[in-house]
Amino acid sequence: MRREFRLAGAGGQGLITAAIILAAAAAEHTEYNAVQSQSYGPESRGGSSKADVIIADEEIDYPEVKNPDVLLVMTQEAFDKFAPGVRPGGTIIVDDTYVKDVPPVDANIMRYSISAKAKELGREIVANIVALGLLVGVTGIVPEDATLQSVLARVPKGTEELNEKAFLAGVQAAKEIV
Amino acid sequence: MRREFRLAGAGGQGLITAAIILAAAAAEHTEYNAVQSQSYGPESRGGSSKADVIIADEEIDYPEVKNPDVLLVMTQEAFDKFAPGVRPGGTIIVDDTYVKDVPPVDANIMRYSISAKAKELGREIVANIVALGLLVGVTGIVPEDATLQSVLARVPKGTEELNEKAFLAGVQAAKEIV
Amino acid sequence: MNGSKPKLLQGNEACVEGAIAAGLKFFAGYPITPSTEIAELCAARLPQVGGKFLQMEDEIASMAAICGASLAGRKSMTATSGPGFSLKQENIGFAVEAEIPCVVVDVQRVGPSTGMPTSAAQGDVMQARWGTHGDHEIVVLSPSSVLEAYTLTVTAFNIAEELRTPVILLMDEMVGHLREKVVLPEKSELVVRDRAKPDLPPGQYKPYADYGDPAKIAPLAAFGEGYKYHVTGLTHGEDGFPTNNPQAGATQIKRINDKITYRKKDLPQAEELFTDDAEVFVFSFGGTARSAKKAVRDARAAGLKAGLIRPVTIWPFLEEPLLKAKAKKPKAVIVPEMNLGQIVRPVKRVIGDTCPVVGLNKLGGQYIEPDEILEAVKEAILRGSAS
Amino acid sequence: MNGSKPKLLQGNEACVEGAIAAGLKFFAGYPITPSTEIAELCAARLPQVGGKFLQMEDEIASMAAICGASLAGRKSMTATSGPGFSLKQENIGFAVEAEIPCVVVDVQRVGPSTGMPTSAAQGDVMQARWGTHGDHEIVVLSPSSVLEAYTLTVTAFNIAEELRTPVILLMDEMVGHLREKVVLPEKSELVVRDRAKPDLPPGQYKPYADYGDPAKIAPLAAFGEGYKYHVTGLTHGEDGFPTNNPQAGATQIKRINDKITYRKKDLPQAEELFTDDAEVFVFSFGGTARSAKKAVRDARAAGLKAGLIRPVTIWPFLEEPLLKAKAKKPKAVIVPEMNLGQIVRPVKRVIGDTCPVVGLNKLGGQYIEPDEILEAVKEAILRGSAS
Amino acid sequence: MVSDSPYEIAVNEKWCKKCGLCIAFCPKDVLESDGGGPIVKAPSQCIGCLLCEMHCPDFAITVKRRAEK
Amino acid sequence: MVSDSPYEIAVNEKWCKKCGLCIAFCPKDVLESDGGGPIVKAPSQCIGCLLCEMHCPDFAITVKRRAEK
Amino acid sequence: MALPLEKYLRVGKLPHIWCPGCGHGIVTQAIIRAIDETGLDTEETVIVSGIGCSSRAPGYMNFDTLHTTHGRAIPFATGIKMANPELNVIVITGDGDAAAIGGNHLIHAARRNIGLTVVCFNNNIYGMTSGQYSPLTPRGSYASTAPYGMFERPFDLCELVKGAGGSFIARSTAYHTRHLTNMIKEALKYEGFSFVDALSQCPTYYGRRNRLRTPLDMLNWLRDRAVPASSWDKMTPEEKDGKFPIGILVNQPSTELTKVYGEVMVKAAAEGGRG
Amino acid sequence: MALPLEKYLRVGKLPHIWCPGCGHGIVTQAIIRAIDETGLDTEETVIVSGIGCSSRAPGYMNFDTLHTTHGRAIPFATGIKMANPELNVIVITGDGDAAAIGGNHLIHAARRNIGLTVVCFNNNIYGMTSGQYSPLTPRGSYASTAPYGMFERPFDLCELVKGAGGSFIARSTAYHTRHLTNMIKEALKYEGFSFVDALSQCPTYYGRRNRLRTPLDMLNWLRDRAVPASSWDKMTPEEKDGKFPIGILVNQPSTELTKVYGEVMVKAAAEGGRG
Ligand SMILES: Cc1ncc(C[n+]2csc(CCOP(=O)(O)OP(=O)(O)O)c2C)c(N)n1
Ligand SMILES: Cc1ncc(C[n+]2csc(CCOP(=O)(O)OP(=O)(O)O)c2C)c(N)n1
Ligand code: SF4
Ligand code: SF4
Ligand code: SF4
Ligand code: SF4
Ligand code: SF4
Ligand code: SF4
Ligand SMILES: [Mg+2]
Ligand SMILES: [Mg+2]
Repeated sequence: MRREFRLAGAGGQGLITAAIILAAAAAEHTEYNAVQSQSYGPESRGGSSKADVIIADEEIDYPEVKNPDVLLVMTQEAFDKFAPGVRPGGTIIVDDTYVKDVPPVDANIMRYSISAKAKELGREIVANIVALGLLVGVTGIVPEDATLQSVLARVPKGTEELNEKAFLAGVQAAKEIV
Repeated sequence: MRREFRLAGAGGQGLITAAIILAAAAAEHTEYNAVQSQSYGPESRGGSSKADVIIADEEIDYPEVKNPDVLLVMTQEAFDKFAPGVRPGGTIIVDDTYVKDVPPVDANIMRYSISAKAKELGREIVANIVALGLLVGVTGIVPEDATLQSVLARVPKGTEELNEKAFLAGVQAAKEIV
Repeated sequence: MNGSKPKLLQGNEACVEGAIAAGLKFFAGYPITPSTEIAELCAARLPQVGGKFLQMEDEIASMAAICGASLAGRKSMTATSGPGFSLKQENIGFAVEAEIPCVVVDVQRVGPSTGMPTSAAQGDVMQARWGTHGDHEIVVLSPSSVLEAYTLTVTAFNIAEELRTPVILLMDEMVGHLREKVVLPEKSELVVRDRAKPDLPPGQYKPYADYGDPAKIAPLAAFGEGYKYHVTGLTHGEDGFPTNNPQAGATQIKRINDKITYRKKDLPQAEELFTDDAEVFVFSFGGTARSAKKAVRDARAAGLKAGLIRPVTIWPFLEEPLLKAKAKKPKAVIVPEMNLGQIVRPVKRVIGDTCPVVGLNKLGGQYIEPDEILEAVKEAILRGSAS
Repeated sequence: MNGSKPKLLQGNEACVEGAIAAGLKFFAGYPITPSTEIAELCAARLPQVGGKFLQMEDEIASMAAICGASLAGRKSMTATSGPGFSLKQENIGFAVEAEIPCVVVDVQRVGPSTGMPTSAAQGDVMQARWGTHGDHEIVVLSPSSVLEAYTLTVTAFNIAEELRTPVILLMDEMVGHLREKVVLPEKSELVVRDRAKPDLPPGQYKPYADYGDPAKIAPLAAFGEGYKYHVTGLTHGEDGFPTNNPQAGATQIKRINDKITYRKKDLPQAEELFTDDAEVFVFSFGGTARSAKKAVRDARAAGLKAGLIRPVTIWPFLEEPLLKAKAKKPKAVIVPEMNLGQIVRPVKRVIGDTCPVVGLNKLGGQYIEPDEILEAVKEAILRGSAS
Repeated sequence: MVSDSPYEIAVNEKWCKKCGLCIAFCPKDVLESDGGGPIVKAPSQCIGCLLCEMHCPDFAITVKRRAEK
Repeated sequence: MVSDSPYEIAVNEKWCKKCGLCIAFCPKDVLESDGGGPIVKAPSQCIGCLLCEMHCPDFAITVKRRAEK
Repeated sequence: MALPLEKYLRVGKLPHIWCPGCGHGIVTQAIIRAIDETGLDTEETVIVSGIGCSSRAPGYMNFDTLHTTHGRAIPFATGIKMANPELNVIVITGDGDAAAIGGNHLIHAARRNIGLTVVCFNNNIYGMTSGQYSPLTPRGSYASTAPYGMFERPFDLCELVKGAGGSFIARSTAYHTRHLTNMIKEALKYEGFSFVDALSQCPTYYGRRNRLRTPLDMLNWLRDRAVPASSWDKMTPEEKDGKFPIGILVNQPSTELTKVYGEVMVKAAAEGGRG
Repeated sequence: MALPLEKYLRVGKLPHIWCPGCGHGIVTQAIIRAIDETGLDTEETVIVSGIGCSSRAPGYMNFDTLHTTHGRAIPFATGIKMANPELNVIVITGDGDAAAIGGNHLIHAARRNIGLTVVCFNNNIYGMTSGQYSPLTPRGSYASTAPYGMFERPFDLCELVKGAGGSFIARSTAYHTRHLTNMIKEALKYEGFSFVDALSQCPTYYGRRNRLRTPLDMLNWLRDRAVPASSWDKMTPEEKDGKFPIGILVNQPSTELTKVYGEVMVKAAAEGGRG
C-alpha cells in the first residue's frame, strides 16, 4: 500500500502545516511509513503553496509525489494546475469557497465550503484544519483520534480549542458528503 | 655552455639587485640565455639572502642552481652555508670584510675587501656593485661595458656616478687578484 | 528526542538532533536556504542543553568561530549551502592544516552561483573534496534518509574527533527538507567518541606529534588546560611552530593526508543491495540513491539483475565495492547524479576499461526518477547482451 | 615593452605586460605572496596607459570589482595565490553563471591554508576546476616560462572575451618569480580579440540568447550603452531574468558548459616533444614541465625513448594527446607534479588500464628535479621491457 | 469613473495585493476596502496628495491630474 | 660589570638587532653605540627609567634593580 | 505628478514577488521618484544589488541592472564606477546584505568616497531566508534564530558609515515617503559616496513574530520611533532610547574617488612614479 | 621591574623574525607588561592573531596561541570566548588584518560587545607582503601599490570601532611605551570588547619609502603626530590635520555578550522559547 496526497492552495492558507500533521499522525500513531515534502522558494511568498504526503506500509524509497491519489485544493489556481495530474480515478477535495470552476476530470470530486466553514467557526485561519479533518474523514487513511492528537500537538498554544472544533467540523463534513 | 652563479649574503646587501643586473646584462646585451631566481620569505627579512643566475648558450629548461660554478659570498654565514655546495673546482669570491674564516674547499678562492672598498668609495650600500664588477671581471661571463650599461639602467636615479665608480673598482680589483 | 517512539522529523532537524546527541556544544552559522532550519533549530535547542548558538556576520566568520570553539574544547558545527560553502573553503583548509575537529554541513542546492536556491542538486561533490587550495584529504559523508541525517551526524562528530579533522556532511535539499518517519536510536545504543586528552605533561606535549604511524594521532589539548601550545595554518613541525624546512613541510602534509587514507576501512562503508549476482550496477548517493534503490528493486521484480552500491562515505573515495563489482565483469555501471557528472569520475578511474560507466545526469533541480534509472538498467542489459 | 629587443623579465611582470598588451584597463586585487608583483606593477603601469588600479579590501571584493568593471565594458583582471583564490571562488562562480569575461591569475604556493607562502607548489589544479559550488566548466591555462606568462595572458583575455567566461591563469611560484630572457612579440604579431558588440537594438537584445549552437555565444553589451538588461547569479532565461523552470534552468547550465567543451579544439594545445616514437610519456605542466623537458632530453641523449606532453590548457582537460599516446601502447605515463597527485587523475581516466600511470610527487616547496624524472623514465622502460 | 475632482485615481487590480495601506493613508477617505484592496469611493474628495500612491508597495494605485491625461 | 648604580643593565647580544633605539631613548647617555647596538658606557648614570628596555623591539636589553637579582 | 511607471519599471515583470504590504516596494518607488525628480538618464544609470528580498528590486527597474552575490553589491558597483565614472551607480541592498555579510565593503566604500549611492532597505530582519535576526534587529525582538529574543546589540547603521568616514549620510522610513524621496534625491546629487538608511518593513517575518500584525502596524511603529534630526541632538539619552533620527545626518563634501584617480592618471602619464 | 621574560616569552624561539627597529616588538612587550601588571594567569589567557608581521607575535608568547587566517582572528577568538567565557582572549592584529580584509569582523565584534581585547599593531602599511598601502596609509604616502602616492582616504580606526558601537577604545603608539602599556592594561580590565589602536612602525617598508630613514625617525614621526585625548577636542580642524588623539577615547561599560548569553541559557532551560 502506498497512497499519495497533495495539498495545494495559496501561501498563508496553512496547507504545509496540514500536510505535516497528516504525515505526523501516520508516522507517530500508526504502523505506516510516512514522508512529507513541499515546494519552497520565493514563489511560496504570497503565491502558491504545495505540500505532499506519502503514506505507505512499505519502505518509501522515492519520496516524491507525481500523480497523487488524493488532491486537496483550496484555490482555483491550484485546481487548474494540479487537477490534471491526479491519478485516474483518484479523489479531489475542493474548497468551493474559492474554487468555482470545476471542469470534469477523471477523478472523484468532493466539494465543501471549507474556508467558509472555518470563518463560521471563528477564524478563516483554521481552514487548513477543517480541510485536514475532511481529508482524513474522506480517506480514512489515519484514525481520526490520532490525527486530532497530532493537531493538538502542533498548533500554537491557546488555539487548541478552535482547532479541535475545526478538525471535528471537517470530519463531520466528510460524513455528510461521502 | 651553462654556468651557474650564486650570490649570497645578508638581506640589505643588495645581492638580489646584483644578480638581476648580471642576468639582465647577459639577457639584454649578449646572445646568451639567462635566468635569475632567488629565495623569498620572511627569512629574507633582515636575515640571509640568496640570488642565483644561470647563463647559458642553450635553452635553460631547469632554472634552478644546485652546485654553482661561481659563488659570491658577503657574510660568514653565507660562506658556511653555501661554500660546500660549489661545483668541485669552481670559484668562490669572498668579501673578506665580513668573511674571516675560510677553511679549505675544493674551489678556487678569491678574496677581496668588497664592502670596505665600497665604504671607501662613499657608501657601503654600493658593495653589491663592487662585487658585481669583481665577478664580471673575474669570470668574463659578460662584457664589462654591457654590464655597466645594465647597472646604470637599474640603479636609482642620482646614484649613477657612485655606482659606476663602484663597478669599475670591482672590475679593477678583478684584474689585480686574478 | 531519543527513544523507540517513532517521530516525523525533517532531515535538517534530524541533523541537529544527531549533533546534540553527539555532544554539540557550539554552533556558529549564517542562514542560507536550504540549510537554514539547522541554524534555527540550533538557536532554539542549544541553550536548552548547555550549548551556545551564534549567528555570525558571514560564513567565513562562522567557520572561524567553530574552529576557535573546538580549540577551546567544545564540539562545534556549522551548516550552509553552496554559496556559503564556497566562502568557508579558506577556513576549512585551516581546520585541515591545523587539525581541528569540527563538522561542516553543506545542504546542496542548484548552482553555480545563486542558482536555484530552493531546488535540489548534488553539484558540490567535487567542491567538497577540492574546494580549498593545496593538497588535503577530507572526509565527506552523505546521508540518503532522515534517519541517516541523524546517525551520520553522530558519525561525523566521531570521525572528526578521532581523526582530528573537519568532516563534511554533504546533504542535498531532497534529504534536508524531507520529513520522514524515524525511530531514533536510544542514547545507550549510540557510540559517541569524546576527544582524547594528552597524557603527557605540558612541557612534553607535542600537538602535532608524528608517530611514524598513521594510526596514531596526537590528542588535542583544549586551550586553557595549561598546555600553552601554538596552532598555525603555516606548515609546521611536531611542536606546532612554523617551519620552512621543505622536508619537514612535506612530512607534515603527508601525515595529515595519510591519517585519513589509512582509516578508509573504518569509515562508513557503502550500502549494497543485490550486488552478489548483479550484471548492472547502479552507483548512487544521497537523495538520488532513493530513486536508485527503487529502480533496482523494480528491476529485480522484472527479472533484471541490477545491484545498488550506495556510497555513504563520498571522500575519501572507497574503491572496494567497485573493485568487487569490477571483478564480476559487469555489463555497465550506471551513475545517476543531480549534476553534470562528478562522482562518475572516480568511478571511471576504478572501473577502467572493464565496462561502460554511464552517467545519468539531471539539472535544474529535477529529481532523477526511478523509471529513468530503470530504463538505463534495461538498456545496459540489452546492450551488454547484444555485444 | 614590445619589440624584438630581448629583455630580462619576471614571470609576474610578463603577465602584467601581456595583460596590458591584451587591453587590460582595470585591475583590482589584494596583495598576497607570491602574486604581489602583479598588483604592484599594475599600480604603476595601468594609470600610464589609461587604465586603473584599485587595491580592494579583500579578494572577494577584488573579484567582484573586476566583474563590475567588465560589465561596464573594460577588460579586467585580478591576481592572487592559494588563500585568496579560495576566497574568490564564490564570485568566480558568479562570473561563470553570469558569463562575465575576466582573467583571474593564481600564482600557486604551498598549501593547504597559509602553508609555505614563498614556496612553489602546484596544489590548486583541482581547486581551479572545482573550487566553486555547482556544475561549471572553466578554462584554466598554465604557463611554463616567462614568455608564456606573457603570451598566455594575452590568450586568456582572448578566450575570456570570445567565450564570455572567466579564465584562470594558473601559474606557480617557480614561473611567477623567475626572471628570464624573453623577446616579446611585436604588437603587430599579437592577436587581440575585442569584445563582440550586440548587433540587435536594445529591445531585441538577449544577453543570454540560446542559439541552439554552442559555437554561437551572445555578445555582451556594456552597461551604459542603452541596452538596459539584467544580470543575475540566479539561474536565468535568455533575457537574463531569473527562472524557476527546471527545464529552462537545466538548459542554461548546460549551455554555459557546452560553450566551453565545444571549443576544446580552439584552446591552447599541448606542447609535445619526441612523442612520435616514445615508449614512455612524461605528462607535466607549469614550472615542473621545465624539469620534465630536461629529463626527456637527457633520456633521449641516453638512448631512451621518452616523450613529453605538456598541457598548456589544464581545464577543460584535453584528452587528445593522451589518446594518441594510449594508442601507441606505451610502457608508462609518468606524471610529475608538485602536489600529492592531481592532474594524474584525469590522466588515469584517459589511459585506463593500458599502462601504468605513475605519479611523481613532491611537496613542501621542493622542485622536482630532472634527474628524478629521468630515473622514473629509466625504471618504467626497464619494468616495461621485463614484463 | 467620471467625477468632478481634478484627479483621476487608477487601481491596477493585477498588481494590487490588498495590503490596505493606500486606504489607511488616504487623509480624505477617498478609498474604501474591498477585502483589503481599494475601491474608489469618493473620488471627488481627492486632494491629489499622493499618499496612497507613494505608500503602495505594488505600484498598483496611481493618481493623475485630469489635465495630465 | 660592577658599578655603584642600583641598576643592572643586561644586553642579550644574540637577540639585539642593533636598531639603536635603546641608545636614542636613554635620557642619561648611559648607552653608547657599537655599530648600532648598545654598549653600557656609564652604568652609574642609570636612573632605571626603563625607556631603553621598553623601546627595545627585541627584548634584548633589560634593566634590573640590583636588589632584584 | 504620477510617475511614468513604464519608463522606470519593467512592467512586464510585475506583480513583483514581494509579500502584501512589504515595505520594499515603497522604497523602490521612492528611488524611482527621486531618479525622476533628479532627472537622471535611465541609460546612464546602473542599479546594483546583492541578495535578499530587497535585492530583487533591480529586476523590476528599467535600467542596466546587476543582481550579484550576497553582500557584494558594493564592490561590484565599485568596479563599474571605476571602469566608467560617467555612470550613475545606485546600490540597493538589505540590512543583512549591507551590514552583516557585506559590512566590510560598506565601510570601505564610505572610506574611499567612491561615487555610489547606496540605499539600504533596512527591515531589521533577513526577509528572504524567512526571518532570522540581522545586525539591525532591535534587542529583545523575536526572530527565527532568536527564539528567546535578540540578545546581540544592533548597529546604528548611520553611525557605522559615519565612523568609516562617510561624507553623505541620511535616514528615512517607508512611512515618510516624501521625506524618503527627498533624502534619496539629495544622495543622488551628492558626488561622492552617499548612504541612505531606508527603514522598511517585513510584515511577514518581522511583524508576525513581533505583534505588529499588519503592514500598517509596522509603518506606525516606524513613525513612532522616528525623530527629525533637528530635534535629535536636543534629546536626553533616555528620550533617545528606542528611537532614531531621520534626515540628513552627515553632509561633508569631499573629492570623489574616480576624480582623485584621474589626477593619478595625469601624474602617471607625466612622471612615471616612484616604485 | 624588568619583565620576567621567560614567563611570558617562548625564549627558545627568539630572536624573532622582525626587522631591526620594527615597532611590533615594542608593542608586544607592552602587551606582556600589561598582562604582567594586570596579573592575568598565563594558563587562562589565549592569544589569537591573523596573518601579517604583527600576527607573528603570538608565536613568541608563552600562552595558548592561535595564528589563524588573514583577517579572521576575531571570529576565531569569538568562538573561543563563546566556548569558554572564563578565558582571557587577546587578539593581536595588523592594520591590514584588522581593517582591510578583517574589517567586518572587527565591527561586528565591537557591536556584539564580546569580551575580547583587540590590539591592532597599526604600522599603516602591509609589512609582511612588502609594503603595499593599507586602509590606514596616510594620503600622499608612498607604498609599493601607491607609486604615485596614496590616493584613497584612510580610516580613523578608533572612529570606525566607535561607529560600530565599541564601548572601550584607546589609542597609543610605540613611542609612548608606558602610556601604551597603560592603555592595554585598561583594555584588559574592561569586561566587554576593548580595542587598542597601537601605532607601530615599519621602518623597512613604510619608513624607507617615505623619507623616514631610521626607526628613530619613525618613532619621532609618531610622537609628533600624537595629541593627548584631553587636548584633542579643543583643537581646530586645521590643528587636527595630520594628527591623532591618544588616550582612552571611549569607555562606556555595557554587559558582555557571553554574560548576556548566559541569561538566554537560563531562559531557554526554563521556558522553551518562542519559535
Ligand atoms: C553567501 C550567502 N550566504 C547566505 C545567503 C542566504 N541569504 C540570502 S538573502 C539573505 C539575507 C537577506 O537579508 P537582507 O539583506 O536584510 O534582505 P531582506 O530579504 O530582508 O530584504 C541571506 C542570508 C546567500 N544567498 N549567500
Ligand atoms: C586571504 C589572504 N590574503 C592575503 C594574504 C597576504 N597577506 C599576508 S599578511 C598581509 C598584510 C599584512 O598587513 P598587516 O595586517 O598590516 O600586518 P603587518 O605585516 O603590517 O604587521 C597580506 C595581504 C594572506 N595571507 N591571506
Ligand atoms: S491622492 Fe491623497 S486624497 Fe487622493 S486618494 Fe490618494 S491619498 Fe486620498
Ligand atoms: S496599497 Fe497598493 S497593493 Fe495595497 S491595497 Fe492599496 S493598491 Fe493594493
Ligand atoms: S633605564 Fe633609563 S637611564 Fe637606565 S639605561 Fe635604560 S634608558 Fe638609560
Ligand atoms: S633597542 Fe634592542 S635591538 Fe635595538 S639596539 Fe638596543 S638592544 Fe639592540
Ligand atoms: S519576506 Fe519580508 S522582506 Fe521579503 S518580501 Fe515578504 S515582507 Fe518583504
Ligand atoms: S617588514 Fe615592517 S612590519 Fe614587518 S618585520 Fe619588517 S619592519 Fe616590521
Ligand atoms: Mg532585511
Ligand atoms: Mg601593517
